[in-house]
Amino acid sequence: MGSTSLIPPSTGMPHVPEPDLLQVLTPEGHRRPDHDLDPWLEDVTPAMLTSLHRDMTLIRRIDTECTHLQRQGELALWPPLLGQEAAQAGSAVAMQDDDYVFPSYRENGVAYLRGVDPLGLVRLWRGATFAGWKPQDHNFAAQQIIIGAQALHAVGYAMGITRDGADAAAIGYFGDGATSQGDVNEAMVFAASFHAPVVFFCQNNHWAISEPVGLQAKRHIADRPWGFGIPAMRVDGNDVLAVMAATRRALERARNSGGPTFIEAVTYRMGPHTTADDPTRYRDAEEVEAWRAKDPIDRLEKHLAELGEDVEALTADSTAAADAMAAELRAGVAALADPEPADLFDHVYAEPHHELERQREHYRLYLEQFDGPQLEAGVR
Amino acid sequence: MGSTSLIPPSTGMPHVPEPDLLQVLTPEGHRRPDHDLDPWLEDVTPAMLTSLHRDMTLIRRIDTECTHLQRQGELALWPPLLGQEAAQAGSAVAMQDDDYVFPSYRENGVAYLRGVDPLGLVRLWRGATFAGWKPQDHNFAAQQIIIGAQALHAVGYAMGITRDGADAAAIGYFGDGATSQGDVNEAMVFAASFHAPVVFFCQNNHWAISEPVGLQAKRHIADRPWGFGIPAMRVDGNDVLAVMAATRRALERARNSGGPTFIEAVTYRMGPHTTADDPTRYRDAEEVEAWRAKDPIDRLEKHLAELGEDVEALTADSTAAADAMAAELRAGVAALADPEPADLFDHVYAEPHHELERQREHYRLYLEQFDGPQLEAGVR
Amino acid sequence: MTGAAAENLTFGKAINAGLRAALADDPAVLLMGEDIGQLGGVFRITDGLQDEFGEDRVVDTPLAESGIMGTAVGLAYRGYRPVVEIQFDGFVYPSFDQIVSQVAKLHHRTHGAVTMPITIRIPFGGGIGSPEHHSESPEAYFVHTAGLRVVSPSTPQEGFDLIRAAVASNDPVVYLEPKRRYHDKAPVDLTAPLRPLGPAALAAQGSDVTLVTYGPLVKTCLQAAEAAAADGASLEVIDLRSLSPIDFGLIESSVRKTGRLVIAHEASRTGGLGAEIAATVTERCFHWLEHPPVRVTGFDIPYPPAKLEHHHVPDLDRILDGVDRALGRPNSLDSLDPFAAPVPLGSTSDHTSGA
Amino acid sequence: MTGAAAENLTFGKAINAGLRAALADDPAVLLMGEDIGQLGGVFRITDGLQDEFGEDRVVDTPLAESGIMGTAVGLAYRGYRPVVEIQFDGFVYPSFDQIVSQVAKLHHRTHGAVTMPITIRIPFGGGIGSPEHHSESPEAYFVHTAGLRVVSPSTPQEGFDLIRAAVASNDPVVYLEPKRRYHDKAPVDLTAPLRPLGPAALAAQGSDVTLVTYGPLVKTCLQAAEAAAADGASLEVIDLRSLSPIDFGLIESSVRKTGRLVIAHEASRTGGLGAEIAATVTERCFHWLEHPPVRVTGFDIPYPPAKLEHHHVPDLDRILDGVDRALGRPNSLDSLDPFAAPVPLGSTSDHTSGA
Ligand SMILES: Cc1ncc(C[n+]2csc(CCOP(=O)(O)OP(=O)(O)O)c2C)c(N)n1
Ligand SMILES: Cc1ncc(C[n+]2csc(CCOP(=O)(O)OP(=O)(O)O)c2C)c(N)n1
Ligand SMILES: [Mg+2]
Ligand SMILES: [Mg+2]
Repeated sequence: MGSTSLIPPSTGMPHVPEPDLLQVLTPEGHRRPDHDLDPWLEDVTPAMLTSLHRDMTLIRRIDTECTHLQRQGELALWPPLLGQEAAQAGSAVAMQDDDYVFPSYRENGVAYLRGVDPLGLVRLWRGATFAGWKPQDHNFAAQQIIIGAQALHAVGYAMGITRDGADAAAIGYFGDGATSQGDVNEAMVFAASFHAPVVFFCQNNHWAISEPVGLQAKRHIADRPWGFGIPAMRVDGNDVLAVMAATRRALERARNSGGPTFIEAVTYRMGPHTTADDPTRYRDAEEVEAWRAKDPIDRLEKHLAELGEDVEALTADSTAAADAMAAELRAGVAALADPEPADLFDHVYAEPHHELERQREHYRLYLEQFDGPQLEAGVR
Repeated sequence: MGSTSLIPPSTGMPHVPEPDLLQVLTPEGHRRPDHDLDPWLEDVTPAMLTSLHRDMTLIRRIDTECTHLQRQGELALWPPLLGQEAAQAGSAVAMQDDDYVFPSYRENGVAYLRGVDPLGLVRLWRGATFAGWKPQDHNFAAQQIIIGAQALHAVGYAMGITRDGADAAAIGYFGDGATSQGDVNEAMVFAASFHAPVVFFCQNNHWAISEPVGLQAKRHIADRPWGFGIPAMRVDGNDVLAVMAATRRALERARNSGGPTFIEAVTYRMGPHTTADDPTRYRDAEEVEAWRAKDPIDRLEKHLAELGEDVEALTADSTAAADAMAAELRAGVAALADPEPADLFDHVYAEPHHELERQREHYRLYLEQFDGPQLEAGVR
Repeated sequence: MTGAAAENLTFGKAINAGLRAALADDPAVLLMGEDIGQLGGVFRITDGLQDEFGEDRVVDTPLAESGIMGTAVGLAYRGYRPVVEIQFDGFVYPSFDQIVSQVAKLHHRTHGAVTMPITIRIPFGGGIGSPEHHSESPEAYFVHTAGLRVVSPSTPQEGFDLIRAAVASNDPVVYLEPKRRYHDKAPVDLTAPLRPLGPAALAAQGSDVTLVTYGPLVKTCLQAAEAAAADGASLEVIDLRSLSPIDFGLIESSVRKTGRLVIAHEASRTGGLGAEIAATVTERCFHWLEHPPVRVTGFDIPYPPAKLEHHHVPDLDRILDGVDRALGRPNSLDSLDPFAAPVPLGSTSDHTSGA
Repeated sequence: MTGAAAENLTFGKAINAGLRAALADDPAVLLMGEDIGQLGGVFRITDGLQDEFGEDRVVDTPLAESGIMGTAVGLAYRGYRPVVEIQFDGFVYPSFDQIVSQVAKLHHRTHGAVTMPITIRIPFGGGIGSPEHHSESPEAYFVHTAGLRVVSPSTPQEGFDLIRAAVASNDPVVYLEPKRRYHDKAPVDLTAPLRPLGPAALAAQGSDVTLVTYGPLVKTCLQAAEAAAADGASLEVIDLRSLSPIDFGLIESSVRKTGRLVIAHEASRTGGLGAEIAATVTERCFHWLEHPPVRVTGFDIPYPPAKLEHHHVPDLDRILDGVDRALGRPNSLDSLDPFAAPVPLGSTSDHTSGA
C-alpha cells in the first residue's frame, strides 16, 4: 500500500500521492500493515470488531427489511446500500457527536449509526415526510436528493465551525456520479480557499444509476482533489477498518486546523439503484459476482475467525439484535398514521404569511365538505 | 524549464508534470531552449516575429483607443487587455481557420486576429449590440459575460467536430476567476469523458476584479486539469512564442484525436478590470510595476534586437499600421448610427411568435405618436 | 384524426416513436442525457434508440445538467439539433443558467446568426408517489423567459406530434412530459404530417364555462366536464398544448361565448400560468366576463410528500368546485367570499406613506 | 417620518448603513459575495464593512454563485444568518438550484427544525447603460417559488428599513436593489425601529386610478402621478415593497375606491408580477373594476443593449399611456383595440379537437 501523505506540499509543485488503494483487511480477512492507517487503529480490539460486525449487520438488515417493505407496498421507494455497509459503518463510527453529517439519499446506514430511528427512514421513504428526524438531534442533515448540493452545505457548515472556533468537523457524503456536478467541484474550491474543516466522503460504488464510473471520471476520483489543493485518500470501501482509519485521520486533521480532506471509498452497489431500477438492463452479472467475493461483512467475519473469535456466536448475537430491530421496525410501520394535511402549509415559512394563511383557510373550508381528514382552523 | 509531458499516463497512477512555467523568451528577450515547445517553433523567422510584433501593437492600440473612446463617452464600458497581448496574439495565431473560438468578454485581441472589425467591438461596448460580428464569419462565438459558461460551449462544439470527423478544434477562453465556476469544471469532465478536441485557454491575469487568484485556487491552476484526466501546460503568458507554441501543440493534439488540453497562460491585467473599476482600492502599485518589467511587447522587441533586427524601423511600421487602424476606427465611430427599435423584437425567435408580434405592433402604434425613431409595420 | 397507420401506443411509446422519427429524419438530431442509453431513461422514453442509432446519436452524459445544457449549446453552434433529457423536473435547475442566459438568448444575441434548435425534454408534474424534487411543475419559469417556447402534450398523439414539432423548430423548446400519463394508451397516427407548435386544442366543446388547462390535467378536466354535464353544466375544455406562446385566440373566442373562465394547473398559484391567462383574458374579454376568472392550482407550497400530494394536485372535485364558483353556484369558498373580506386574513398591513 | 437622527444619504449608503447595523446587532450575521471586501462591491454597497467587521464577517468568496449560495445554506444550518451579494441580477442563475431546491425548501423539508435566514441581495433592473446580463428583472422567478420572500425598496429609507427587516427575518428573503436609484439621496432615519417585511406603502394618494409598482419604477410612477394631476387625473401610487407575499389588502381597498388599476414593472410581461396582481385583484375586486387592469411592462424580449433600453423599460410616457387606457381616454393603442380584434395578430391557430 502506498504512503498517502496528508501533508500538503509546501511548494507550488504538484505532489500527488500514489493513489494505491488503502487497505488493511484483505478480502480474505488478513490484517496487513499500513504505514498511514495503522496509527489510527491502535485502539482496535476484538470487542470493537464485534461491535462493527453488529453495526454492519444491523445496517444490512435495515436495508433488506426496507427493500421488503417496499415490495409489500409499505414504502414508495428504497435506495439499497447493500455492499456499502463497511463504507457507511466505518466512516460513521469514526465521527464524534459534534461532527455534522451532510448525507445523500443513500446514507441510511450512517443515519442509523447517528442514532436516527429506522422508523424515521421508513416514514421518509414511504412518502410521509421529507425528513424522518430532526437534523440537530443527530447532527445529521436532511437527506439530499439533488446530486452534489450537500457537498457545499458541508463546506458552509465547516466554515461556521471555523468561525466558532469549535472542535468539530463536517462530513459530506456523495457518490461517484456526483463528482461530475459543478456543486461538488465548487465545494472543493471553497473548502480549499477557506481551509474548511470538512471531509468529502465519496462512495465510489461504480455506478450512477446505469452509468459506470468511467463515464464520469477518466482517472481515479481521488486524483482530482489534489489539483484543488485538497489531499485525498483512496481506500478500500469494503474494508471497514481502512474506512474507519481514513475517516478518523481526515476528521482529526479537520479538527486540528488541517483543512479539508477527500476520501474515495471504493465499493460497489450490489443491488439496484433503487427498488424502481432494473440493473440487468445495463450491467453484467459477472461484475456483481466478482464484488460479492469482497463482501464487507464476510471479510470482517474471516478476520474475526483469524483472530480466534467465536464467529458463530457473535454472528448469532448480531443476527438476534437485527431480528429484534426488524421486529420493532415492522411493529412501528404497522402503527404508522398518515400525515395530516396541515403538514402542507406548516413551516413553509417560519413567520406569518397572509396569502398562504388564506390558501390554508380556503382549503380548510373546502375539506369541511368531505368526510376525509380535516384541517384545523387558525393554526399555522 | 520542466518537461511537461502531454502524453496521458497509461496507468491509473497519477502522473502530474512539473508545473514549471514554460518559457522560451526571458523577460530580457533571450531565447532559451525548451524541449517541449521548440518543435513547435521551427518555422519562426524574423518576419514572423515582426508580424507578431505588429499584431500585439495593433491589439494594444485597439485597447488604448477603446479606453479613450470610453473616457470620451463613445463607449459605455471597456475591459482592457493591457498586458495580455502576448497571451491573446500568441494563441490566436496558432489557430487555423476551421478552429472555433469561444471567448469571454476580454478576448478583444483574439477577436481582432480572427478578422473581427474593431468597429464591431466598438458597437458591442458602446451598447449598440450584443454581438458586433457574425460568429460564423470568423469562427469566433459571441462574447460571453456569464463567467465560465463558454467553456461548456467549446466542449460541445468540439464534440460536434468529433461527430463530423472534421479536422478542427475548439478553443475556450476564460480567466483565473472562472476556474471556480461549476461550468468550467463540468467542462473538464465532459471534455475528458468525450475525449473532445478542445483547448481550454485560461489567462491567469492574477485578478478577478478585486479578488486575487489565490482566493480562487490554492495551487497552480494548471495543476487542476490533470485530476480530470486532462494534460495541462503552464506557460509564461507574456512570452508570445511560448504561448504560440503551447497553443499549437494543444490544437494539434486535439486535431489528431489526442483529446483536450488545458493551458494556463500566466499573465497580468495591467489595467483596471473594466473602465468602471478602480484597482487602487485593492492592489498595490508595486505589484503592477513588477509586471511592467515583463511587458510582452518590450520583450519581443528586445528579442528582435538581439537577433539584429532594426527594431526602430519595425516599431515605426507597427505604429504606423496602428495609427492607420485607429484613424479608421475613429472615423467609423463618428459615422455610427444608433440601433433601430426593430432590433428589440427581431430574432428573439427564429420562427413567428404571435404574442410578440402583437407587442411589436402595440409598440409601433405607440411610437407613431412621437417624433423619434419608428418601428416598421409588419416586419418581423 | 387517427388514420390508417394508427397504432395503439402508450404516451411514453408515442414520444419514443417521435424521437425515433426525428433521429431518422435528420442526422443533425442527437439525444443527450443521463441514463438514456442502455437503460433507455428512467422512464424508458428513449428505449432502444441507442441500439438503433448508436452511441454517437444517443449519448449518455456525465451527471451534470449544466454540462449537458452547455454542451448542447456548443453542439447547436456547430449545427446540431440536440434533444436533451432532464431526468426529472426538479433536476433542471442546475442548468437554469445555461437555459436562461444562453439557450434562450443566443439567437437574439447574435441577431439571428446562430440558432439554438435545442429541445429540452422534462418529465414533469406529480401524482406518481415520488420522492422530493420528482414532481415539480416548473413551467412558469420558462414561460416568463423570453426566447424559449414551451409546450406540453396531453395525449399520446400530441406526444408524438409535439416532440416532432419541437425538434423541427429552430427555436429552443421546453417540452414538458406529463409523467403520470406515460402509461395512458391511445391510437397514434405515426404518419401524421409535421404540425405547427403553437395552436391550442378544443378538447371538449361546451357553452357554460371555459376550462383551460394543459399537460397532466387535461384528462382530469375532461373527466370534470363529463361530471359537470351530468350536473347540468356544459364545459368547454381547452388544452393549451403550447404554454409559450399561448394561443389566446381560441381561449378568447370560447370565453366570449361562455363568459366564464376556469384555469387549472398543478403548479403553485402565485405567478403561475393561471395568473397570465386570467390577466390576458380579462384584458381582452373584460366585457364578456360574467365572473372573474377562477384559478384551481397547487398551493404556494413546496410540492408535498407522496402521501399528501392528492391534497395539492387539483383533482376532479377541486376543479368542479372552481367551476361552481365561476357559475356562481354554491361552493366551498362561499364563507370566505373575497368580496366580503377586503383585508386578507392575517395581514399586518401598516399603510404608512413611503415619501 | 424622518426623525431627529435623520441623515441625508444615498440609497446605496442607506443599504450600507442597514448592513452595518445588522452586523453590529447580531454576531450571527455575515456577508458573503464576490468583491465585497476591500472593493466594497462593484456598487460599493459594502464599502468599509470589511475594515470595520473583519474578513470573517465580510467574506470575499471564490467566483461561483452556486458555491456562495450552497455554503450560505451550510452556514445557516450552523446558526448563521448569511447575507449574500449577487453582483448583478443576471448572475443569480448559477445559484438558482441552490435557491429553489435548498434555500426555499429546507425549513419546510425539516418540518421547521432548520431555519434558512438567508438574505440574497441582488442589484436589479436596467437603466444604467450596462452590458448584457446586467439589467435583468428576475423577480417573477422568485415570487413563484414557495418558501421565499421577495422585497424591493424604492427609497433610501426603505433601503435601510427593509435590509434590516430582511436580515432579521427567519425566512429566506430575496432583496432586490433598484440599482439605478443607488445615487438618489434622501434623509434616512437610522434609529427607525425594526419594521415588518410585508406591508406595502401608499406612495401617493389619489382617486381616479390605482397605480401599483415597486423598486425602480416607484419614482417614475410618482412622476407620472404628478404629470397626470396636471392633466386632471388623480393617481394613487402603491409601492409594493414586498413582492412575495403581496399586500393585496392595500391594493384592494385602493381599487375599490378608484375602480381602475395599472401595474408597472420592468420585467417581461408574460408571467410577470403584473399578471398575478391583475388576476388576484380581478378575483377580489371584480365588481368594482370599471376597466380591466392594465399592464405597462418590459416586452417579452431579452433585455436589450444599452442604446435601446429606454424603449424597453417603461418610462413616464408609457405609464401615462397605460393610465389613459385605464381611464378610457384616447391612447396609443386605440387602433389595436383588443376588444375589436378577437383573434391575435399573426395567430396560425388550428383548432382541431384533441380527443
Ligand atoms: C441534480 C440531479 N440530477 C439527477 C438526479 C437523478 N439521480 C438520482 S441518483 C442518480 C445517480 C447518482 O449516482 P452517484 O452519485 O454515483 O450516487 P449513488 O446513487 O451511486 O449512491 C441520479 C442521476 C438527481 N437526483 N439530481
Ligand atoms: C456568473 C457571473 N458572476 C459574476 C460576474 C461578474 N464578473 C464579471 S468579470 C468577473 C471577474 C472575472 O475574473 P476572471 O475569470 O479572472 O477573468 P478576467 O476578468 O480577469 O479576464 C466577475 C466576477 C459575471 N460576469 N458572471
Ligand atoms: Mg454511484
Ligand atoms: Mg482574471
